[in-house]
Amino acid sequence: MSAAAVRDLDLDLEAFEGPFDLLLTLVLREELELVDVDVAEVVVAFVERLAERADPDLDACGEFLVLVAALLELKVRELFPDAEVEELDPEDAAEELAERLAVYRRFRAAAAWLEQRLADRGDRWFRVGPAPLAPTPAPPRLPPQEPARLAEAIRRLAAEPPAPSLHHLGAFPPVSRFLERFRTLLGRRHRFVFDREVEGLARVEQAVAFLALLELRHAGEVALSQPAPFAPIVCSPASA
Amino acid sequence: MQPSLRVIDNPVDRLARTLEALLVVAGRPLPTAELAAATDEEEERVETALALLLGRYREERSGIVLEQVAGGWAFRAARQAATACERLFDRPVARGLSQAALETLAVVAYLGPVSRPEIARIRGVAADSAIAGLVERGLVAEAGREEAAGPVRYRTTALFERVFGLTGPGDLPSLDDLGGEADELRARLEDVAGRRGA
Amino acid sequence: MQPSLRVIDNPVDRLARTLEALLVVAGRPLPTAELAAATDEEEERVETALALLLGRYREERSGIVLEQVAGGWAFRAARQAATACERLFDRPVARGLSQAALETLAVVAYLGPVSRPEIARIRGVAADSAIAGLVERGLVAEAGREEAAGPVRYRTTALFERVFGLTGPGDLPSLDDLGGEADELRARLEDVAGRRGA
Repeated sequence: MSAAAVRDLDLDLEAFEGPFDLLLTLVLREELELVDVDVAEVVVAFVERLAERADPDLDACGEFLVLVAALLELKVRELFPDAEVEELDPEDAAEELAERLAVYRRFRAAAAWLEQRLADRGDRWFRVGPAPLAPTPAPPRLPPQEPARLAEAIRRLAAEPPAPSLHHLGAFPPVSRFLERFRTLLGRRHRFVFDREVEGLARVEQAVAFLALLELRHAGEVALSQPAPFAPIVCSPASA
Repeated sequence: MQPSLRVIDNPVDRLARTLEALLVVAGRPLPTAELAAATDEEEERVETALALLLGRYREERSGIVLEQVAGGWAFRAARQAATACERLFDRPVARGLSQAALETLAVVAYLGPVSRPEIARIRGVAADSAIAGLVERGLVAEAGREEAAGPVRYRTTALFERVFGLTGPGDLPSLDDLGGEADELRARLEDVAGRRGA
Repeated sequence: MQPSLRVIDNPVDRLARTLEALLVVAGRPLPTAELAAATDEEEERVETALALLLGRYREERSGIVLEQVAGGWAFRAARQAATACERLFDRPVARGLSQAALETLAVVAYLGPVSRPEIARIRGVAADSAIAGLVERGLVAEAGREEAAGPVRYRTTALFERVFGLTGPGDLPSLDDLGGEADELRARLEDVAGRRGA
């Protein structure tokens, strides 16, 4: 199951029958009362699908977690409209969900446009590549080059990658990115503080980073310690 | 395939013959400026000659059709010959583009130059194999790195424009016109959030 | 480029139009038998239509010339357009090296002999087209395989040394700050590439 397939996850609930994607759309359009939707059933459907696979797709899991978390947040807001919940701004949660869907939908529509365009032009054939009796072009001649450019190119390849970009707030980062990063940190520093590593990241990114951390813990690659609830999480190699 | 009364040899006609010669051997659409440089003529005169050729090489009238595509001029087969072309040729560039490939292509076409991680973030799936396939087909190409140490970025190619029959990048429909329901959806949502937040 | 009296649409003329369409799309000369198969016609009728086309697409009369060569039928440019063709194809493409080419070349120069998968790992991008371009330019050549079943490896050439003004393989600018030994450099590049993400 890929992350895109998460949206196509088939649901058979009491209040709704169809793909997950449609469920989200109907909820956001207020054509379906979230109060009537059993979110646990959605989770069960996903876990069942996941169980069919030998190796779970982390990106799909992450995608699902983010969407379901947003759904739950909306549902809580609906059930307890007057409750004060710190940090959780319903506007943000809903906006985040809608933004992600909206952007993806646009590009899916663009893909459909391209596909149609291709079909419309199916009866127009043209040559790709040189004509059979075309003159053979002279091999490209290269003027003298500076050797220093070669060293520059290697330095560019050896340069430390930039910190993860922050300008895609609300977009979904692949879990693998954090897996790689944490593994490298463990290899180099032996110990790091999770909270410090995700400081300044968007909430979605922090959630995905945490998922990556849990996965490393599950795989026995990291030992976690937290002196007190809500205190910073200290990560160190499991063997150390 | 036209019979003719006699061979006309005025200068524009002569230029038109040179242009058709260039177009029949070229491996890609040729911009007017390039045609002018190769023939050592003013662009304006090249355009006059091209207009002449457009009248001659058009559907119904000729098996060879002149079209303006991908920022230049190129010959293609008349639609009448599509069935024969299908029997004889293969279409390795556009055949069997998967949904994943089309979505990735759309992201690169609209946002390019764009890197693999950026594409993955929009589609919610790793874009590696889709990108590799598109590069192999020649629809997408590398466009350098944004920052020294950043990931390689990608852009669509002239072949992409040719295959999809676009005269240039501006030929794509505006992204705002696509997936219109999303806006409606968001407005609705903001409305809801506003009421709840109040 | 011929003016014409009217559009004629008898069957042979229609066949001739389909043939010219096939010939303008083909990337190789097409034998009569293949043209007949593609158009679903008798070879004899195809030959009649080709004779018609030979009259139309000939020197003096047209910029596009139909020619029968060893492998079959193909269009070429008229002699009248020889100078323009030369300008179009031989215009000195003082194209420099793209970033992709330069990076690939640098990896081969410093770490070579090195295989395609290794280059791809270090650059974080498939190296096929970059390698092919460098081989075509003669800057890089195959250097055998490390193991019998292993991938082909590449090294830089004498032309590479000439173009970059190097006296020999040891003459490359020093990269001591990145770890002098090739193995150390390789490990460092692979580590960074892993973190840069795909």
